[in-house]
Amino acid sequence: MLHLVLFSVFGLICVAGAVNLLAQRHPINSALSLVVVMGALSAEYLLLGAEFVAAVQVIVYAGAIMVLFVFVIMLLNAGVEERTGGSRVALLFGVPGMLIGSLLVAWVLLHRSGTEAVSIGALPGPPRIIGWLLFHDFLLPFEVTSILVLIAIMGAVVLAAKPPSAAPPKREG
Amino acid sequence: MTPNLHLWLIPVLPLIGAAVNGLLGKKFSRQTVVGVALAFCGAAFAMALIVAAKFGSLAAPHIETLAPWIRIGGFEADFAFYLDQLSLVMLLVVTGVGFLIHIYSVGYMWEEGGFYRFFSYLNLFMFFMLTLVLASNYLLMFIGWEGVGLASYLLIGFWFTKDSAAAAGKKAFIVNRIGDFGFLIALFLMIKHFGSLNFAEVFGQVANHGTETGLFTSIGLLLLVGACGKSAQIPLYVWLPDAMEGPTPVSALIHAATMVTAGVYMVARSHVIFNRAPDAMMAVAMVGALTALFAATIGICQTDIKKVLAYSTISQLGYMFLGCGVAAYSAGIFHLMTHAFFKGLLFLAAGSVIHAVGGEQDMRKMGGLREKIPWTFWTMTAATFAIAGIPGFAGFFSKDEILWQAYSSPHGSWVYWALGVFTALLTSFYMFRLWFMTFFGEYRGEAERESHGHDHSRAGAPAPHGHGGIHESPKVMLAPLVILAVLSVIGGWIGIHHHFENFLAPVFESGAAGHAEAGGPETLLMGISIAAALLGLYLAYLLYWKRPQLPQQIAAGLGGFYRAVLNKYYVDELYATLFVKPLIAVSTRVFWHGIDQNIIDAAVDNSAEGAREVSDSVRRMQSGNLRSYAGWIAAGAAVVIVYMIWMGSQ
Amino acid sequence: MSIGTYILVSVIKIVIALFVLLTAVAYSVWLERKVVGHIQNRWGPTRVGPFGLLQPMADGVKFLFKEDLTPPHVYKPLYIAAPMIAVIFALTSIAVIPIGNVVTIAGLEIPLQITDVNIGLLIVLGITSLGVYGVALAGWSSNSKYSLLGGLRASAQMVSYEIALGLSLIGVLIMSGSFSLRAIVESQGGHFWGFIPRWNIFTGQIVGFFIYLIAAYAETNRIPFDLPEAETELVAGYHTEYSAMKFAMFFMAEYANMITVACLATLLFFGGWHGPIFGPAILQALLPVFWFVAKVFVFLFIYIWVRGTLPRFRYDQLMAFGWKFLLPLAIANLVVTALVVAIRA
Amino acid sequence: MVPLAYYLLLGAILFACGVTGFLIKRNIITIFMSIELMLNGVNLTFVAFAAHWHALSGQVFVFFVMVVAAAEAAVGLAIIIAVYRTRETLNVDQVNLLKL
Repeated sequence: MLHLVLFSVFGLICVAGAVNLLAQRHPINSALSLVVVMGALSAEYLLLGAEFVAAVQVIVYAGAIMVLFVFVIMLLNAGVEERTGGSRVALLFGVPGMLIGSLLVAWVLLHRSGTEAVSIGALPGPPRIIGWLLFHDFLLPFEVTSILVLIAIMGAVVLAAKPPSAAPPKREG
Repeated sequence: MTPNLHLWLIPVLPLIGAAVNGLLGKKFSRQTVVGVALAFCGAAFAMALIVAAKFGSLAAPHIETLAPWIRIGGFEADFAFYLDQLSLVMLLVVTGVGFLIHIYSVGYMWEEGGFYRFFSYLNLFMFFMLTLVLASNYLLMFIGWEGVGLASYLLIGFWFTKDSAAAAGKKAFIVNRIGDFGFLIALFLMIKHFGSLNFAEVFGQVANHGTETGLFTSIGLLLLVGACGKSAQIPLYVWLPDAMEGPTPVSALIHAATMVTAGVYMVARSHVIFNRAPDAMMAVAMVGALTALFAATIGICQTDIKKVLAYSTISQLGYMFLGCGVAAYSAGIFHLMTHAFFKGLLFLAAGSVIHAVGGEQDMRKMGGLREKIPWTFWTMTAATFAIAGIPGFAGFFSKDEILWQAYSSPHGSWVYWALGVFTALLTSFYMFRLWFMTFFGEYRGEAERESHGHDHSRAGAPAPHGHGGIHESPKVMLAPLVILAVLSVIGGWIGIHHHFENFLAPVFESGAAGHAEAGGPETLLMGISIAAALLGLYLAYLLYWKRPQLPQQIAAGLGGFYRAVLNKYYVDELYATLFVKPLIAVSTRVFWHGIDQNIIDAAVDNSAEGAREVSDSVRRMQSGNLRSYAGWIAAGAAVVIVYMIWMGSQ
Repeated sequence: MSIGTYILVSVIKIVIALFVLLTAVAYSVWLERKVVGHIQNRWGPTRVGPFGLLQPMADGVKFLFKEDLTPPHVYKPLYIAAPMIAVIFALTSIAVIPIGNVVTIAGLEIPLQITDVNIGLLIVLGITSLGVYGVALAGWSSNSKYSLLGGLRASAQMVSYEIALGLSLIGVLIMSGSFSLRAIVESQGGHFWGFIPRWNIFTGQIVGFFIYLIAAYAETNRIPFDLPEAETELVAGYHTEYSAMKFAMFFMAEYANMITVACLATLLFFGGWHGPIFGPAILQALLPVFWFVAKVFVFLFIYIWVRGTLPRFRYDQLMAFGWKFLLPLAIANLVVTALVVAIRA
Repeated sequence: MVPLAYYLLLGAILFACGVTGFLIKRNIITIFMSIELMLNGVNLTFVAFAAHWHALSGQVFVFFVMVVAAAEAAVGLAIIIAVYRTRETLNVDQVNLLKL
């Protein structure tokens, strides 16, 4: 019972945050909503027993990635979203498609999947075992991912660095 | 356990030389280019000598497999090399003569542009020729076969800025392709019926087959077509005279001594098949005999020194085919070897003459060179005597052997013999004609040119020397001449008492002993052929030394026939009318305008047009708006989800 | 322990911890002013109470009663929320920090810690990494160029140094094999040869310790890394536009963070509450707490000492130092530690 | 006791919100955040399935997703900065040169 209550509370926070992300017109509000979603998700992970994942979720997602977003929003001084004429395709095909897809998935999840319940703290994920998995069963993906990160870092540096010729940015029509 | 001789090194060494010179030669000095080319070619020759020295202790045939090449199902073709008495002889001839001609080329080509290119091609030719000779299956042989064609094409067109050279190169290549077509079909037949192209397996199966004339005759005839192309036999000989556009050492090496004999080698190699296909064999003999005669008659009237030698080559190749055609393979190969010596020498000496008179090739403008270029004269004399069949010289032994076999062999007949002897008379005549016109009498060229180039200088690529006048060639050119002259004299002596034939006997599974005691008729026939040779000498002496005005009178008397011979019987024109023009017409109308433009191009154009039209309507999807793209993705994902759920509910 | 008792004990612990922490914050401000005063050859606060000991009270009262200015053109919701975020995250991290052994009071075994979770260290790291939002949002929502620059600097600096900080801690984690702060402290019990304590700093983590200390100074925006508030350049950086209680919150957050950092340094590198234990039972119960507090005090003193001594870095120097020196050094330390542990195992 | 389906449903809702955000938001940074939202939804299903099947690999996958998300954020934000430098806008409707 307690489990269900906690799940519902944090789940509602999640959904509220997600909806708020959509509703807000200023990107910084959206970013903070997303931080809230991530915090609540971290709590959901704790409920599932994945304490290490929960901690890393907070540290990496909320504490680093989202800080980066906020940083960029501040750097570019992003303002309130403009109301420009959107894409008809997105509204005519995308949104209905998304709705159909999610409704179908929801229907399937509620009717087709079994009713097995997950108990609180169902699968503790101690860091020691996760580390063991990472460095044994998933060694190759791990190394590949590390190379990916290295490339991403270099790419980000190259992309964001000002071009050496200090030519003024071109204004295109 | 047979010793590993590393046979693969023999072809690969020149290949390395070709690669080094071809890729880096542009930066090298001439000395370096020469060093590289001679080193690798000489190394191949040395290897060949080592192999020859060890040959006695080998169990022939000796097969070495370097690496697997094609292995599909039961069919196998490997990079494997096959060494027996036949390929050993070819190996020595190719590397030996090739090496000498390399040395000669150093002097001959020294002033030319594209020096490195020339030696790279020459080494490349050596690689392919050695591959051809050493191959242990028809497929590898075919690679070499095609490769020498390529090298020949490149070298004929060496002065590619000259139209006639480029055209001659193309002609050689295309005519050769016709022959290769026959060769290829023969290979397909072999694969179909024997499931293999390895000499050992094919011949083993053929030997077990007994006489099944249809199949063997077709394979034999098709192989003959291939051989005709490569060895310039009727009807595919037309490319060889034109091939004289190439530099003279090339003519000597490729178009006299080695490549053109590949056909003979191939026929001899396939003797197992021919032995069981008498009809094909008869075709070989007839082609050979007719070509010999036909080319000899043309040779009589030619005035270009190299053209004379070219027709002489065709004629001599005819002899070799005649030899093979009467199952006297060892005689054919014997003539192949001596021919390599004296014809190589003739070309080299002719090159030396051309060099001396400053690029002139017309014999009517030579004369009296005997005193001025004595070394060239004496070596040329040895070669002329050899080819004319004067007793004691190399050509005599081999030609006589062929003539005797043509008469006495079970496959032979007196007709072949008669044609052969008449051809011998003609050969002797036109060779001595060349000899007299070039070296005797008065010098008929323009007096003391200030500068001269080589045989291509007429085409406007002059290579002026600092020294004028008629002069002897440098030592680097004379040394090969002398060596080959010695070989032209003594090269035939190994044929005495059938030594050579006995050496090759294990290959051709023929008893050589049968001929040994047939003394009476052989001596008689020998006498007749000697007489023919001497008669030719006398006639040439009469016409071109004693009474030089006589040839014009005879020519005038013969009228139309003379003109026909002078114009090579209008064969080129005939081919142009019969094949080339219709082919061009058909290609233009049907293949170009019809198929290519209306079907292939139209298909491409229309599909492009169609794609463009479809794109015109679809490209609105690509609005450049990120959210539109996202919309499409979402819609697509929805479709996938619907499909998956629908499939899952089935 | 019944659920009721559990909640009761927890509430009591929370109240005590908060009270102690806030007092400590207040008096570390006093300490700072006093020490820096002496370093600069001044007296520091002297008027309010003996040695100015009542100065924090006076400050608090002043903050409470000053007018709370809200400049125009600020983005109000975040302007108000930012100091709260800062102070909340600063105070929360104390929850998992143990200050002593398990003691038995009235038959109940009570750990001197609000809660012991087995990923305690990660929680501290997570909470401190969230603390940057307070600074960044304050800078942005003030709608002032100084504040914005301060906020930008703070977020970039904290994200950068967090990496070095985390990596320096992993060495300790490898040595102790646990994320639980209590377990980490317990793994440092005992002595070498009877007198050198088995603290992590003496077992090879001295490099890690200094990396941690430097990175932590940057994380708490203290001199020599106080670029976000560099008063000579940015007036007061991210809290330029704040006044009264909101400003006080930032102040509290900064000092609370300092205390957290000092606690962590003590726990991870200096053996936590380990120290000579002697005397009667009551003393034996209290001595560990004393040792802990003493060590934390030393670290706070060093903080202040550094502030009074070192000049401020330039911003590019700060970044270059963090990425090009500290980070590689931290990685090297990690690799060496891992190798040593692996070889010993 | 919470049925597994609830967790999955929560993940699906988050994912759907992300998709919707991608479709309706105009600010490129917000769109980027929508992507992060989708990734988070997926992560939740990973952890839920890990608990359901008692396989820790599910949790390991979450780490990979996080690392990829971090890399993506670094590169993506750098691209956004570069785009902003040349186009001086963050509105995706106005960044539409790549067409036709």
